[in-house]
Amino acid sequence: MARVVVDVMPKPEILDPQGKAVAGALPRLGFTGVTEVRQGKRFELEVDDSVDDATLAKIAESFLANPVIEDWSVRRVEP
Amino acid sequence: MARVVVDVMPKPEILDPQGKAVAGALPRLGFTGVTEVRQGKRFELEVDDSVDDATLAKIAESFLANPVIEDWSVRRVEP
Amino acid sequence: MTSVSVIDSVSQAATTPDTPQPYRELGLAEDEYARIREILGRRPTEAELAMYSVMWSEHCSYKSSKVHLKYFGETTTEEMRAKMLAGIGENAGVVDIGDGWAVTFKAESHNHPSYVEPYQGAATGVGGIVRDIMAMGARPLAVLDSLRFGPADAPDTRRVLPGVVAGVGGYGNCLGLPNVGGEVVFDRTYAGNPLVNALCVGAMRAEDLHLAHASGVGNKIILFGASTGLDGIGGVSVLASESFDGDESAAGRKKLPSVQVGDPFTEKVLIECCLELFGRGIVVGIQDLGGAGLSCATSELASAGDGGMHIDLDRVPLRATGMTPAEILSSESQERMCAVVKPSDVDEFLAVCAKWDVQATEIGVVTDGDRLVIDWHGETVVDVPPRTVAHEGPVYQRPVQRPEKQDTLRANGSAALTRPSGAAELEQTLLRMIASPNLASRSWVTQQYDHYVRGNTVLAQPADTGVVRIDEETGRGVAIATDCNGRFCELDPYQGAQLALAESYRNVVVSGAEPVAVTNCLNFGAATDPGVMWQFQQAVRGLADGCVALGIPVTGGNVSFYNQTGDTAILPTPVIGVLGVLDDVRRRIPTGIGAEAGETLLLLGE
Amino acid sequence: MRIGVITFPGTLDDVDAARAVRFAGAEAVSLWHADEDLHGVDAVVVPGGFSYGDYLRCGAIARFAPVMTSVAEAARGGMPVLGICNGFQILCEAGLLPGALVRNAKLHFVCRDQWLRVENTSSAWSARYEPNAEILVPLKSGEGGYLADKSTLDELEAEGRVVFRYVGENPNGSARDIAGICSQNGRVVGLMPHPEHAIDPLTGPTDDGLGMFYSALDSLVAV
Ligand SMILES: Nc1ncnc2c1ncn2[C@@H]1O[C@H](COP(=O)(O)OP(=O)(O)O)[C@@H](O)[C@H]1O
Repeated sequence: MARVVVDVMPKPEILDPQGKAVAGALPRLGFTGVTEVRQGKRFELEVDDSVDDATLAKIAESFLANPVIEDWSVRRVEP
Repeated sequence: MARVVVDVMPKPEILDPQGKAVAGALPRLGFTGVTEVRQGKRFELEVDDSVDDATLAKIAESFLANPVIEDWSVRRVEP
Repeated sequence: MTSVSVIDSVSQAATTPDTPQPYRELGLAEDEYARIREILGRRPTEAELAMYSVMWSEHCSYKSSKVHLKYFGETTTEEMRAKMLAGIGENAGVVDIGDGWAVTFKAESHNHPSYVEPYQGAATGVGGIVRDIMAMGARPLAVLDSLRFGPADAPDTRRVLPGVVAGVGGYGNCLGLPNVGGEVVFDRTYAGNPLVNALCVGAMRAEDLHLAHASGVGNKIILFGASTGLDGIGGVSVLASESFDGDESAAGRKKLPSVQVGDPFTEKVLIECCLELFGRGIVVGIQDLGGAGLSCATSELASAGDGGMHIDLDRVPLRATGMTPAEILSSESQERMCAVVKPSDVDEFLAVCAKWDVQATEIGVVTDGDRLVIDWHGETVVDVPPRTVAHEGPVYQRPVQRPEKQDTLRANGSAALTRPSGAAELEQTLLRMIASPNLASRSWVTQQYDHYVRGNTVLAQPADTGVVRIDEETGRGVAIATDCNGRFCELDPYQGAQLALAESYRNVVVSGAEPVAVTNCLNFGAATDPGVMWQFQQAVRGLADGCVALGIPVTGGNVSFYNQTGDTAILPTPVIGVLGVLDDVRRRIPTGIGAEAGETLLLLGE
Repeated sequence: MRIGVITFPGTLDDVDAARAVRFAGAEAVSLWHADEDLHGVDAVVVPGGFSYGDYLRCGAIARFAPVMTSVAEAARGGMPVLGICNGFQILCEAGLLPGALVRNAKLHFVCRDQWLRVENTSSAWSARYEPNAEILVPLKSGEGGYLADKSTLDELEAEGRVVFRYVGENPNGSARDIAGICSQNGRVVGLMPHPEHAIDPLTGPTDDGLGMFYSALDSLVAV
């Protein structure tokens, strides 16, 4: 068994209205000094040892992310 | 300037319909061996050096996450 | 988690009468606890205590309101009852609207959860009322939502309002239920205690009406829908920590959030699955799982039926490890239903569930006798007369006292206010009025709701009334509106409730519909405050007397007490929903003037 | 003429799409997500709703349904396919149309009557309209912002594949006010607004949406 984290973030050139909304709200809540925010998704997967890195990459690329608008990265972490 | 990552995940005892849907879909797509999926959010922040860890924790706790249903963690990363 | 080593079984309870039990923490009064011991002839097990405590809560037992709500029944005449197929006492009221169609509708509050977690609180409020409608055998048709918030510019309103609106919209939109009406009102008394009342209306062929009861010895009890988890357990986690003191994992349970997360997709599939089951005629009885979860579903089904019930609790599919019987019984996990099915129909029932990818599990059977018995891995953890749990809870005659300040409040009328003099001041007043959050356009909210889905919405926002077509052939449809002005109700709760009724009634009438039934969601402060109880009593009487005058019955409703922040109660807010019928929705009357040139404007009334 | 209407778990506007097909005078055939073939239909509508709850991303799970394999094949063979709202998202996820749909710029779900300009009157689903006709149909979506990279957008414009464009205030931040596009051969069309809710003034703002369904019938007769 392994724990895998897949991070999916909007591509830098893609507008990120959610991140922008967060960045815009922070000063109103009294938090200054945050100059940029981007919001994406984080997936935590529990996978059997039979699942290799190539398969994980395929899951991320073909399913968890939409490569038209999102970048992704996969890493195995300590459980 | 520093880059900060805030991960926000649904608490373990809280239902995560999105993660459940992803986990349910994987076998149909021909990917076996993934036993659990949880889906949360990932925020990437650019912050001035004036912003200390306590402030970041407060931003995460009071704004980026709803601690009633979500856990969060903050870390500074190499830019 | 490995904490569950000792199961508090019935036999153990019989031999350990003196084990201290955390009944106070569970919200039971000393004498209520004593009564449970008396009913059972022993101390309750943990599971039984959990059941009684949730079922005897104000929310489930109506213990403070019952004596007043009786007045609805007492004042409803045979004539008013003529079209009522189900009324107060069922999951939702049902009225015959002609042509073989029956319509069911009900409102429910989800106030506190929406304050704690606005999005999920509001979303699960919609989910809960929709299941109530399904439990009558109906297809849900539309929802309305009646909302109250603190001042529009208060910081907490900024937190609560967007979440609530997104939650109502998100859940309802995902179910394919058009949102056809509601209210948004701001007043400082709702800061810290917003009101989120959701109303759902559904339709069915009159012969398909399903009532929640478990009859027929040998019939199976099937739990279907989502798995049962630790969400929404709240107060009951105190049991784990009390009885297994020193146990780390048990102590951790104490902090369980009492918030549930909704899964509208599961509910959508559950709706379609239920409708197919009803269509095949293989459902003897059905009950939704809402507040109080399985405690409520099992005891209400058994109590309303003609036999007893046996449940094997260990068969319930779980989402978390190490759950105790008490936790399983109290879990408020969403998107679950419980059905009574003939043994010969079980296979077909399960096949329909499988088609819709809905999890379904046989968890018990209707027995002869009159006990509700629940086993956990072969040991009996609950053995109770179900009526004592579901229908014979405590009843309180709380003190009722007209507040002293009422006279001063009324004396301070609008007569003393200065009137605008001259055109300029009049213009100023008008501008201020239309800019006020309570009068300004609600499109900011209503644009976030889908009112088109399923193509049967004939009138919706900004019309005074929602009108939905039920039958495409004939054009038969219903009209529905909700209203309440809490400030009127504060000045005079009797007349305030009547004004709310009259407003809602008028709204329905002007759409071209004939009003046929009334529902309500009565939101008030603390039942322990005699002044609040006076408001409540007056509002109930006002509403009931108003209904007699109009000749239409109250078919159901909901009571929500303890809406207050510190000592400040909310304005008394009896939200009234009126249902009307149109033989042909093509004859609806849209709101607004100026559709055609040369229209004549008439003012009716005094 | 038989037009298939697909139902995925969580599809909502399938009854409306079927009603629109009938209003246009064709036979509506229900297709189930698990169907292996298209039951001999002449055209397909992928309707709106929240397939699989729209969890993960709108349309991301639905595009893997068995029926979509047949739809993709038929589309390549020239069958008219219309994706409405969630259906548009599914067609983009499936690669039958370029680009992606993202959260509305203002982050709120938007339900309103929306003016559109018909910019391409040669696609299978828009031939009945006058060039540059303006039509009023409901828009109701939370993730309706159309995005694609600049070269894709330029290509769409150059090839005249922007079929519908928002008129007036852009409701969701769509690139270049794009409301709907078509495939290179003009047979596959996707749009965010809902023509199937504009077929009868009793239940919609207009009957302007019917033109799309008539167009498909015309295109089938013409073949
Ligand atoms: N304010 C009220 N007016 C009329 N009937 C009411 C009112 N409040 C509750 N009821 C009725 O009491 C019955 C018990 O309510 P129930 O459906 O068990 O409530 P809940 O859904 O909150 O558990 C229902 O038939 C309901 O219609």
